[in-house]
Amino acid sequence: TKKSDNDESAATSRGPEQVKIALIPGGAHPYFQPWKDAAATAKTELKLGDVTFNETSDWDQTKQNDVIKSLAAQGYNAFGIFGVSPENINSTFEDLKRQGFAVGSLASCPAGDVDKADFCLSTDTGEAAYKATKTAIEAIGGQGTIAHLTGNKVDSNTQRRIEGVQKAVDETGGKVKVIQTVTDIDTDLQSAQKAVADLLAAKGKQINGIVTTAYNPAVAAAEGVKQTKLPIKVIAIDDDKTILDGIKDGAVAGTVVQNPVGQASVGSYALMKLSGGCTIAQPGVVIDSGSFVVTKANVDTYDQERQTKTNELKTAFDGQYLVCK
Amino acid sequence: MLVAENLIKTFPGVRALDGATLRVSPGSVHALLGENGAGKSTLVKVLTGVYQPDGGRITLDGDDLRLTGPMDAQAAGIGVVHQERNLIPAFSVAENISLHHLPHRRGVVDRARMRAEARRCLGLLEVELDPDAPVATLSPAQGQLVEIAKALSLENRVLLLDEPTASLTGDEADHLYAVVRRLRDSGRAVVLVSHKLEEVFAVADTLTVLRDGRSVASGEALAGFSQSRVVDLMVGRAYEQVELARREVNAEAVPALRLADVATAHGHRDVSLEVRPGEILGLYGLVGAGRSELAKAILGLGRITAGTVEVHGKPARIATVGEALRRYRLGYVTEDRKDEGLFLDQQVTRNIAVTVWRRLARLGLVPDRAERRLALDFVGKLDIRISTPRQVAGQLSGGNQQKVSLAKWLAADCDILIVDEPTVGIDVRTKAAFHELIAGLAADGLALLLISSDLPETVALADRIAVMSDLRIAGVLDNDHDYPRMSRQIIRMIHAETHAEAA
Amino acid sequence: MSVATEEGRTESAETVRKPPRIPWWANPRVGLVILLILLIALFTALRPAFLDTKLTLVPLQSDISVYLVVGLAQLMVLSLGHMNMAVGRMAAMSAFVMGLVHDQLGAGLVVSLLLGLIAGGLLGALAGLIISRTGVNSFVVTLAMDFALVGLITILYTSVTDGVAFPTLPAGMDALRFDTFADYCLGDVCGPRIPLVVPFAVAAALLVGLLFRFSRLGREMLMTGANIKAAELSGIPTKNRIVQAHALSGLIAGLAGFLLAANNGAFSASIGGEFLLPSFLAPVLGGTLLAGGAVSVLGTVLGATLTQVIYKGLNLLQFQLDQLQLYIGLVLLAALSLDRARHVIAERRGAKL
Amino acid sequence: MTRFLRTPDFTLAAIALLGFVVLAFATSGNLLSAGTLGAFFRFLAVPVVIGLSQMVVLAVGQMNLSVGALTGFCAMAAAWLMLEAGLPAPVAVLAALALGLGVGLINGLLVVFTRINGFIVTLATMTIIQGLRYGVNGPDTFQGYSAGLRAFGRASVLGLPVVFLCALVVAGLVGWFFARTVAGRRLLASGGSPFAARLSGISNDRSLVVAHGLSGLLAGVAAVITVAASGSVNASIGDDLLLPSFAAPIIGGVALAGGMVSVTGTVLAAFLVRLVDVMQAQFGINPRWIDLIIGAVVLGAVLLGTVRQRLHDRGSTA
Ligand SMILES: Nc1ncnc2c1ncn2[C@@H]1O[C@H](COP(=O)(O)OP(=O)(O)OP(=O)(O)O)[C@@H](O)[C@H]1O
Ligand SMILES: Nc1ncnc2c1ncn2[C@@H]1O[C@H](COP(=O)(O)OP(=O)(O)OP(=O)(O)O)[C@@H](O)[C@H]1O
Ligand SMILES: [Mg+2]
Ligand SMILES: [Mg+2]
Repeated sequence: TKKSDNDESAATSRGPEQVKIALIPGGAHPYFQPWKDAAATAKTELKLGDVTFNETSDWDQTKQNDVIKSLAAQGYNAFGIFGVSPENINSTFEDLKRQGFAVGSLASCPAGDVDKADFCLSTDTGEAAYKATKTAIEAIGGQGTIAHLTGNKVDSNTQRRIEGVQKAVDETGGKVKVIQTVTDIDTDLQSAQKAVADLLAAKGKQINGIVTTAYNPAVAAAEGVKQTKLPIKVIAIDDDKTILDGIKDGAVAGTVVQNPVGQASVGSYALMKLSGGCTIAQPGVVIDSGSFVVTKANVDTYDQERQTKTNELKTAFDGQYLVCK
Repeated sequence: MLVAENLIKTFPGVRALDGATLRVSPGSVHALLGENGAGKSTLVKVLTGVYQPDGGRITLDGDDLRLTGPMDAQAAGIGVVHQERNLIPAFSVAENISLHHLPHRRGVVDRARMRAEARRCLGLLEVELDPDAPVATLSPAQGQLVEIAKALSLENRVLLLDEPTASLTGDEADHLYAVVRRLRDSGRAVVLVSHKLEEVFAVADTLTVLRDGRSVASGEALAGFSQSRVVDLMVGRAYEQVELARREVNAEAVPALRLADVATAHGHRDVSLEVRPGEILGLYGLVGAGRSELAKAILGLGRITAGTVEVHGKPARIATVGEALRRYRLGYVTEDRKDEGLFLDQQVTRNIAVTVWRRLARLGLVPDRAERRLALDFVGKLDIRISTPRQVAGQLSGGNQQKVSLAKWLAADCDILIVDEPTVGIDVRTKAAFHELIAGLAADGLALLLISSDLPETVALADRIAVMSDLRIAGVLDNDHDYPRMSRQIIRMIHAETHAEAA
Repeated sequence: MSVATEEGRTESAETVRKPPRIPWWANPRVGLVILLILLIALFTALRPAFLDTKLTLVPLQSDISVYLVVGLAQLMVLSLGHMNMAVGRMAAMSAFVMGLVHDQLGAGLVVSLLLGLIAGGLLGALAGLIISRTGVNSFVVTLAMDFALVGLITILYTSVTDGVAFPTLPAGMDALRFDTFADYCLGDVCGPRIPLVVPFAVAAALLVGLLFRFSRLGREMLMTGANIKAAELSGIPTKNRIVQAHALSGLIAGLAGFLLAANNGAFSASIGGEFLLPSFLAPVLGGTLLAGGAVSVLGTVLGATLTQVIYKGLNLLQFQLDQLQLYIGLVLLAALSLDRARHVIAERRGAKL
Repeated sequence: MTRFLRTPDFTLAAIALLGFVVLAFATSGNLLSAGTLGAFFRFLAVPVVIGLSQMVVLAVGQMNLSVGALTGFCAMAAAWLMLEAGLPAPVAVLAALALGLGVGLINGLLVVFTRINGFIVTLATMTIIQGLRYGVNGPDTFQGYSAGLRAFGRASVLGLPVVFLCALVVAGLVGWFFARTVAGRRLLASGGSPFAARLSGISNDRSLVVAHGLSGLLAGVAAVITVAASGSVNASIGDDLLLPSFAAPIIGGVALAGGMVSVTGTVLAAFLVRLVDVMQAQFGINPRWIDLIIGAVVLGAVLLGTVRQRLHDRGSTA
């Protein structure tokens, strides 16, 4: 006979000082660095028991699960997670939920239509890729060819990005074509540089724009185009210093930035509320944390726009997504 | 004067040297004798810094000698040829010869000087070898010669030779002994380890006999000993060789193994042979005559291009040794035990039992106890000196390794057995025991093809002798066991063949 | 100078002396056990949560199970002195077949598992076949196979699913993932807190141990690894043994893929991506050589346990990424050096026996 | 010359040449345009050097799992020295080489003194080095260091990138080292038959240390090439080098057991793999198929080699 296992998942209500939040990215990546500060800020502002940031999972789902369990063993009771493998992460969420923890899926949603976390606060990757491609199309004058450089092909986020790019291209009614999609070059900078050099050597003259939807390809593309002096418009991703510098000196035509700070701070806020007895109105709800096109024109001011979005998100949680007694 | 006193060397579970003493004077050839596993090679290795002794002392001209490694021995002027080959296969002859002191100019190898040195050393042995040929392409005998040349390359005061002639032909051995005499006459000391007592008595001046790691004679003049007295000392009791019982072979019986006009990819032509059950057919020839290659071709390891092989009267197509064993109960004891015969890192029991697992296995599982009993049975029969049944084959003395590779095939329970140079490096007493065993197998109805370059052995054991020369059968003789006459006939046959070739 | 008097010859039975007594602590496996105990004590002292059954010990057992099986898959071919660079991808292909059979044909857990294992075995056999027939280095063949499979796996997943994973799991996989024997009770007696995946790994280890220790097949594989020429000349069908060892390697890799899918909760293309190094680490730590001819299953068990314990312990100590990696390497080195020192002392004592 | 025709190197060379010519035609000459050729060879430099770095330890029967991480670490260290410590490029380059050599020597000493399997030792040092590599600058990218160094990385002579020529020179030196110097011969002797080498008075321990040291030094060279040629480095550098470092020498015919090297084989194998890379870019092959193709090409190349060898053996014995 099997014991019933619902005996422990009864939600407990914790005061803010009892809430210990763990923010867990998929691995070491510049994108997540703002989480570190946001975590510290959240801790002091919300007077939480603790907020930690742990990037040791090394882009391996098994290791990430280990890290999560270790943190749980350490007494952390609310989790904001970027799942390494969107396909598998629901199981991890389910596991945590069974133990009565508040769980937010941050910066990436599980693959498929089901989300076992309380909520998913992430960039709509398809939408961001769409915006990036739109920007690229605009930059090349609405006509020509673009190449798309991205990351791990066995990842559903990558599939969404490819779809997003395609959508924007389709809208031009054939005036713009995707000449090539290069995947799997986000693992390390060298592969990205090599791939960019080969691509430019083979088709540099036919390419008008490059859309990159992963970090290493973005750095490599900016550098590669600058070196070959080809008139190619590069659309990068995120706002790492190297990329912002590129925008300022013209090597990069634009970038699509996401909202990591918002994800971490609003995510922490929501996790605190959920731990404190609130429930989510629509479990598994997907919330876009926003994506913003940055070009030379708004490179110094885009952050205000982003902060506005962050504040909106917080209000939306209070008024819309959370149900508190 | 090199003196080693009361040397003690213990390996886990066995005391290889137990107070051995050796005194060698300049200007003499000193024989170091003993049964397989008596500790001769261990003594040689202690004297050349390969092993550090656990007790005892070594002096050279009265000065204490501390050998912490092979380099120290070289520095002290002690050269050595070990029993096992120690050449680097991928390196050239010349480079192997001068490996311990590669001539160089500011770190860059001086090839011209290296070649010259190799030519000089090979010249001493009157061997013609291309100094640039990789050692891997040489025959075992040639490798042995390179090894000896290497020891000669240094201006040594003492030269230790451990079984230097095991794989050499008579001529090559004669050259070597001429060099040994020359070295002696120029005032060097030479220590010679060998199981070929005739050679030892022809060249040595003094002797040491080891038994179970102890010296039972050390430093006496050889002149005062007879061969049988030496054997008695080695064995530890009065030892008398037993005459082999005569067997009758049924000449009418269907041959167990028959070759008819076989040609091979290796170059054999028109080879016809037959071995009947209960018969020992000796296959004699000089090194390189093509006997081993013929055996390998029969077993599917070489290609047969024409002719037929029949087993018990039926044509046989053998592709692998496994098939030969399974289908035809035909076994082959290889000549090269280190590379092809033994699993040096595996336990002795497994080495012996490997051919019988198929027979012992129940539901695919091998009962440990039966395996061990069977293996230890052969350890006893062949008097294999092991310290524990778990000992790995690589730790056995040279002769005992040879016995293990024999035991493996004796255990396999075959109808037909091809044995290739079975008694190389085996001591006198064990050799006799082995001969008895082989004769006994034949008496039990086994068909045996005995490939041997040891003429006395062939004449003692075989019922008929096939002589192979230059990839052909020069003739087949009925053996009347009269050694002088048989050997004359055989040698004449080989010569006739080479003459015919030249004409 | 003396001539010894004739003595009675020592009988051969006497020369087979009793095995030398090697101190129990000189056994390399014992060294690993001691290390494990020390590390566990250390981690527990630093972080009592290390002994938390639910959050540490149970997941630890699941992880050990997966990496033990991965190690066993590599161990199979290490016995030959070969390598299987495609362990991860064979696991992924095998998992794909399991997912496919369930998803498309609606097969249950057992059928899916079996068919998946067979697929893994066939892939392994294919590698073995190429190696044994062409004589090309196993490293090259399996590396090439790994490349080929990476491509194939994504192609297959994207053609039968809308992503890179199967959306459903056979019934029972969830139990494997979440349950321990403590969840199953007969009256008042419940099982121990051992996850359900553990018996799979234990069974695999026992079978592999049995294979190498007692079966003709396993022993002949070892002999093939020890000296392939001599093995061939001893009548061992070495080519078949090579194919069989690789097939078993593929099959066991498939099992590892299954266990990981159970632990992670999906049959996905990313399974096995991180198997390669751990697959070598566990057996080699346990004393198996890359040269072939000798394997240690118990060592592999301990090697897998040791690495996971180190990993888990350091995780609990919550280092930053750079420090974590630093300490993993240092602990590994320090631990092994200690083990080595113990070995040297044992050797010295042994020589004086 | 006839001897060369029979070697596996010749098979590889023939395949490489054939592949190159076919690709040149298939791209209607685009492959031969300056830009393409430059990119082709510039990114061949690191695979060649890293393959040699692995080959050196394979020669003594060891493995070095830390080559990739070490390359990344040295690259990050060099960039740090230029950007944060403000040292001139030549100093940074020398420091990177010294760092590689030093870490390699430590690997070797650890192997010798602990007697732990080299595989495990370098696996452990690999994780340590990965930690250090990350520690230099976290996940962020270094960019904009010495213009001179970057110009060097982009310079070319007669259409061939200077970094590639450097790699060839390094390969030549390594080949010469193993073929002609006493130290090189000793390494090979130790690798081929350690016991025989010991009996000839060669210290196997010293060989191990030298081999690991040399391997580390070559990783340092790879790092310098990376820093110069790429213009930006971060903690991910070196992550994709481990497998290629083994693949090049082994496809090139170097045995894992030790005792032999093949510099030409290693260079040619790296060339072949690079050819496949470029083919993907030129034809825009679906990346999903590319791995399949690499697998097939590698296997095909090696198979062809064995078939040739067999035919040759048969021809000579018949
Ligand atoms: N490395 C080793 N480890 C363990 N035992 C060893 C080792 N080397 C030799 N022995 C043992 O020491 C004993 C003496 O061996 P040794 O090789 O000196 O004999 P030997 O007199 O040369 O015999 P042979 O005539 O057969 O060559 C044997 O019992 C052998 O098993
Ligand atoms: N002169 C030689 N040069 C190189 N290799 C040789 C030479 N003679 C023989 N060999 C090789 O030595 C091995 C043994 O020779 P083979 O089988 O032809 O003769 P055999 O009669 O069995 O002589 P042996 O008594 O040496 O075994 C073979 O591999 C053969 O190719
Ligand atoms: Mg001996
Ligand atoms: Mg022969």
